[in-house]
Amino acid sequence: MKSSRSALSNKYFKADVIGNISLNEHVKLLSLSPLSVVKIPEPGQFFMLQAGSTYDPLLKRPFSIFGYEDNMLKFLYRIRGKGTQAIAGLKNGDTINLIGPLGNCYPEPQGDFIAVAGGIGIASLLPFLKRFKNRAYFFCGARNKKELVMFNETRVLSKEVFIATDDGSEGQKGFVTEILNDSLLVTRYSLPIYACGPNPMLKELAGIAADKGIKCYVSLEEHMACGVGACLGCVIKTVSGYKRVCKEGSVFDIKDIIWE
Amino acid sequence: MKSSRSALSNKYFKADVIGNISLNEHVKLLSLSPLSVVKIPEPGQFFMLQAGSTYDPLLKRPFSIFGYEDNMLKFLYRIRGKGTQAIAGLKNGDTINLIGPLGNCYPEPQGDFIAVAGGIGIASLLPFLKRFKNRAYFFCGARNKKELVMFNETRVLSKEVFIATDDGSEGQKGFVTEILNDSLLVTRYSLPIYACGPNPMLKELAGIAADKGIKCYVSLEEHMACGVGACLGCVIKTVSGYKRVCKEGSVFDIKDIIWE
Amino acid sequence: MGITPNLSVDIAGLKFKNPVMTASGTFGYGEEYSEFFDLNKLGAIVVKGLSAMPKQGNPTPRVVETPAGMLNAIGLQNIGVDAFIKEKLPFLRQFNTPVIANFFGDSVDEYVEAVEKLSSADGIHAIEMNISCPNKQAGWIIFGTDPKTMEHVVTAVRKTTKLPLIVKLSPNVTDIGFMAKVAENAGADAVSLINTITGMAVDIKKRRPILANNIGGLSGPAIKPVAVRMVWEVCKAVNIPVIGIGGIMNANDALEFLIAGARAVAVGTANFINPAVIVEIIEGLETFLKEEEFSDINQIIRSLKINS
Amino acid sequence: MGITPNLSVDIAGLKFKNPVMTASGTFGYGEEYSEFFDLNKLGAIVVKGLSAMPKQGNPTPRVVETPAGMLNAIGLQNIGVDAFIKEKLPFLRQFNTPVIANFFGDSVDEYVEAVEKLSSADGIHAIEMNISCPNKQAGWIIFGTDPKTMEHVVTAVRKTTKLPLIVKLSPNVTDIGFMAKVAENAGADAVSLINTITGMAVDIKKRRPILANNIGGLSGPAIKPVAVRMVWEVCKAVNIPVIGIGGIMNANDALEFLIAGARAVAVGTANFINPAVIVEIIEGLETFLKEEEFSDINQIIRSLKINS
Ligand SMILES: Cc1cc2nc3c(=O)[nH]c(=O)nc-3n(C[C@H](O)[C@H](O)[C@H](O)COP(=O)(O)OP(=O)(O)OC[C@H]3O[C@@H](n4cnc5c(N)ncnc54)[C@H](O)[C@@H]3O)c2cc1C
Ligand SMILES: Cc1cc2nc3c(=O)[nH]c(=O)nc-3n(C[C@H](O)[C@H](O)[C@H](O)COP(=O)(O)OP(=O)(O)OC[C@H]3O[C@@H](n4cnc5c(N)ncnc54)[C@H](O)[C@@H]3O)c2cc1C
Ligand SMILES: Cc1cc2nc3c(=O)[nH]c(=O)nc-3n(C[C@H](O)[C@H](O)[C@H](O)COP(=O)(O)O)c2cc1C
Ligand SMILES: Cc1cc2nc3c(=O)[nH]c(=O)nc-3n(C[C@H](O)[C@H](O)[C@H](O)COP(=O)(O)O)c2cc1C
Ligand code: FES
Ligand code: FES
Repeated sequence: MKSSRSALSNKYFKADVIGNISLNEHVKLLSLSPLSVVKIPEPGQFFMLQAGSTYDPLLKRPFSIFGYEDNMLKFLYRIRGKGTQAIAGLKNGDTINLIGPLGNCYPEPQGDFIAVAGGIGIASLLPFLKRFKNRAYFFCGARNKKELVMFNETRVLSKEVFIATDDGSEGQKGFVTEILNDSLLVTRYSLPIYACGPNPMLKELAGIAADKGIKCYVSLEEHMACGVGACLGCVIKTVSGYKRVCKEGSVFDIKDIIWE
Repeated sequence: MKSSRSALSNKYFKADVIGNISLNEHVKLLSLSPLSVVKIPEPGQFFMLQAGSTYDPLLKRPFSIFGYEDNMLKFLYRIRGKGTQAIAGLKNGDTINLIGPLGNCYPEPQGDFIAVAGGIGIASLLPFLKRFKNRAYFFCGARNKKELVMFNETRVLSKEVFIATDDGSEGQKGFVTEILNDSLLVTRYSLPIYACGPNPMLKELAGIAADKGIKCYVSLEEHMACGVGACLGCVIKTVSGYKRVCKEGSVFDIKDIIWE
Repeated sequence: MGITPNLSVDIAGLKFKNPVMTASGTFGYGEEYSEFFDLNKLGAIVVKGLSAMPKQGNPTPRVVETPAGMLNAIGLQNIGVDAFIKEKLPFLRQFNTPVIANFFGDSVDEYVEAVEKLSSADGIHAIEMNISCPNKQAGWIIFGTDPKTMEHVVTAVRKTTKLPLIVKLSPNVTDIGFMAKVAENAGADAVSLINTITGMAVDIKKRRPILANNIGGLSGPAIKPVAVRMVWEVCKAVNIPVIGIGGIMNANDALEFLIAGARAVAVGTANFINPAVIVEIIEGLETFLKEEEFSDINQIIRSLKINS
Repeated sequence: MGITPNLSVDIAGLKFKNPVMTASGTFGYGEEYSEFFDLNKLGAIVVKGLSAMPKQGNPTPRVVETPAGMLNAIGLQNIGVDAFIKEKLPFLRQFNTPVIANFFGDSVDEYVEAVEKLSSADGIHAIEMNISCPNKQAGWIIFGTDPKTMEHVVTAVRKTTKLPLIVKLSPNVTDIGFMAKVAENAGADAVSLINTITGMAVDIKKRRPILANNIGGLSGPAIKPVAVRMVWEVCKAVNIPVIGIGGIMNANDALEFLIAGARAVAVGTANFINPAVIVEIIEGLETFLKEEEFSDINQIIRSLKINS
């Protein structure tokens, strides 16, 4: 699916692959150099990336903006199915097209805040930590030490970093929500929470936030077709009806979400 | 479509790409190193090559064996549609699977013979010239000089080489069948003809062979699905009914073919 | 070769500047894609399916990818005709592009109610009737798969409105040519096809259908050969114009439909992959006409020569 | 986890060592693929469709690739039942694998004639009736798309033979569950589905259908979601076993069908891409059962939990 020039815009554009390196067995970092002017993305926004160059896979795949400096876009991604496999196969000099930036962004924090990343959720939160340097208490959950990525970066950007791994190979053993739940930051200082990660983690957070009466913003994932709000494929249930994750989200106030 | 080991055999196997170089704008040479023992192909046989790694393109593509030395398989191919595009994108170290050798082969010539290649038809004939070194009068047709590939190789392997290009940029201007038709090799010596090329060329040859009463063997092309004789997709009309190009062919005695 | 070929076509008394429209449900109410290209370029905008009352739609997952296609079970979520007219239509009126309102109901009455509202609105040029939905008054049988039910609802809608009426056919039938004929006889000014083909995908670990709705509609390149065949059959069966839909990803795909007999085409799933694909398709049609030395798109419409 | 799970299933009184067969027309008469793997491994071999008399088939092109699929219009070329019995069946009898003879006719009489011949042959374990072909005695209507015509021909065949009778359903119908029911009532011991979906591809330069036959049958991964949905519908409609077919490329695809209710599956187009794919699928089923801790494939057949 090549695109003629007249179809391109500052939200649908081509970019050259200038890096696609493995950080561990499952996670890679893709660096793109857009061939035209791009709208500057905000932390929490995402792009739809072309996956492969045929009709299988067909749809673009959504990825949070991980870095956007010097007119270069970076995406941190985990290889899952055939779409991410196709993206993992990109080599320097290849060109893909992408749509974005899309969706809303994390609201600006007043003062210090808590950031919670589960697994690849770090991709969405790192640019937020960067924007608000040294104001985050960063809680990070991963399966094990090997799966922890961007360890040093987050340390430099945060006031403090708390780590939980399923097997205890780094930080505390257990879920990141467990260490968060006991933290004075929550119980005493009621700092607002910004989170991105798997749904079970976010559900836990919803409980904690409700319990402790603190603000919590989460970036959600849903299967997407268009990414721009047209297909109504990516909705989630909220107190005011179905909302599109790609348009009204992906960042939501956790108290509005109705979990299944 | 990865294949488990138990599914592999000496006719369905994997091979590593060890070269995929451009000879001109449209033609590339693919070199494969099979990961297991392969049946030795005869000149005129072909393989079905995996094109891409998803369901689009879906079917394997047929290519004549171009070279088979030192346990290395070579294919000379012209980039046409999405299948050959996918193959053109293969890089060293990639692995594909393939089926073959398939089909029959050129019958052994008695003494000297004429070989006629149109365009990429050279891919099928070159190993035949190699097998019967210095016995071929080689007639070669191409659109223009740039499209002529394997020029030096054929010169070394043949008794004599005759070239025709559509625009006269090399050899004689016109169709290869025109220079053949006037050649003493045909009119006086009635040497048998072995040919591979586009259908219009082969039809012309059919006329020449019938006219002059000389033997002529041609390798035909048809759209293929299975390549092994199972689907009946690739038939051509012969005096004894439909025959499968992939099984009874691809090499046929030209007098048996009924042209549409 | 220098002359710009004519791309405009006439359907049901309306003139379209080119034969490429959006397929309902894949282009929202137009706003989302106006960031990507000038909507004036479109042959027509067909909006997301509307019902008399707003509709919530299905739980998620609503979409799942399949080989060269996707299944969707949005459940016809929409803001309702009233909100559409009030909140969305003013935006669409800005453009010099006909607006086609796609609509549906789960009873004949609801169809009629929706059409009444649509007919009195300003800025709707035609209506497209989605009949691939179940009739709650008749055992939830799909309107578009039963000739009698379909005839009944199309007749009722026809009586209610003077707007050009396009009936959008379901492909989930034995004889789509016959269904098209029924629609024609019941007063349709044109038919469009195909809607999605019903499909299912199973999560083998959970041993559940992936879609919350269990089944969904298949769209995308996977269905193109079926769609082209059906368009061809319908063109042989009826005298009203046909709008071809199904898996159109580029100008060549659109040409298959036009050559097979479609007077226009609508592009659905492709918008998701390339938000400006319709602009490319329009350009591609023009290029094709120039290269093949036609001066008018109508010269190639229904120009298919059948192999004998 | 160490125990090898049971893969065998019973259909129409026959025991199959595993639920994976070849789909008719994609595996010739077995010979071609015997070079690639041991045919004893197969659940069953379903051979290319046979008719009472040999049939020449269509001119070429007979096949064309489409997105994630292919169209074929072979035209049912075959050597005829007599030659099959004489020349091909002896080869197949060597294997400890049931042989299922797929057959068709273009009139009721021809079906009956083919079945008579097949029934007296040694080494045919079941017959599969292809009804996706036109009835020359009834205006070339496709047998399998008209309930009455289908009932008539299935009844006639049923009367003629004691062999287990599988009726292979056409997907080109409005209500495949109903058609399956008709087949069941007419005496089918099992149904298999889907046959190919009718499609067309157009050469836009020549403005002709690419296939010499104009239309062809769509197969391959593109149709899988439609096939799974139809298998699910048929399983709800009938009490006889169902064989699932359509776009199965690997064990996971086969599992979708089995979970949706199929007692067995047949693999078609995938053979072309990987000549030993069936061996991989059988291995894959075994691996899945082990991983999910089932001891018997029958535990997962029809285990689909519907989302409510
Ligand atoms: C707003 C948003 C931002 C995201 N940011 C990132 C990121 O920065 N890094 C990262 O690794 N992943 C991110 N994801 C998840 C990522 O999109 C999926 O992992 C990816 O689409 C999987 O594609 P696949 O073909 O490899 O997997 P498959 O499972 O084969 O995909 C099949 C289909 O399901 C969809 N799908 C599967 N998993 C998800 C999922 N979790 N969310 C949405 N759709 C899914 C795919 O898009 C595809 O249509 C994000 C998702 C969303 C919605
Ligand atoms: C026995 C045999 C040997 C061949 N040897 C060579 C060779 O050595 N070098 C070479 O460059 N080409 C060879 N060809 C032709 C080659 O197979 C096609 O060019 C190739 O399949 C085109 O695939 P595509 O996807 O790029 O083109 P597309 O046109 O996109 O293909 C669409 C479909 O048509 C089929 N198709 C298209 N053209 C042909 C054709 N000419 N013959 C058969 N099927 C076709 C494809 O396989 C595919 O299924 C051979 C063909 C045959 C039958
Ligand atoms: C997400 C989605 C939503 C759709 N919603 C509607 C709808 O509301 N009304 C309708 O008539 N068709 C609807 N359709 C069907 C499309 O208009 C079109 O007929 C179908 O998708 C086939 O075309 P395509 O392959 O180009 O997508 C929808 C399709 C998709 C993919
Ligand atoms: C080349 C080809 C030939 C076929 N011939 C027959 C046939 O003779 N009889 C029959 O009942 N089905 C025939 N079929 C249909 C297949 O058996 C199967 O139902 C269909 O292809 C769907 O399965 P698949 O997607 O796995 O190929 C044929 C299919 C193909 C692709
Ligand atoms: S992905 Fe289409 S509306 Fe969100
Ligand atoms: S390609 Fe299948 S029989 Fe030749």
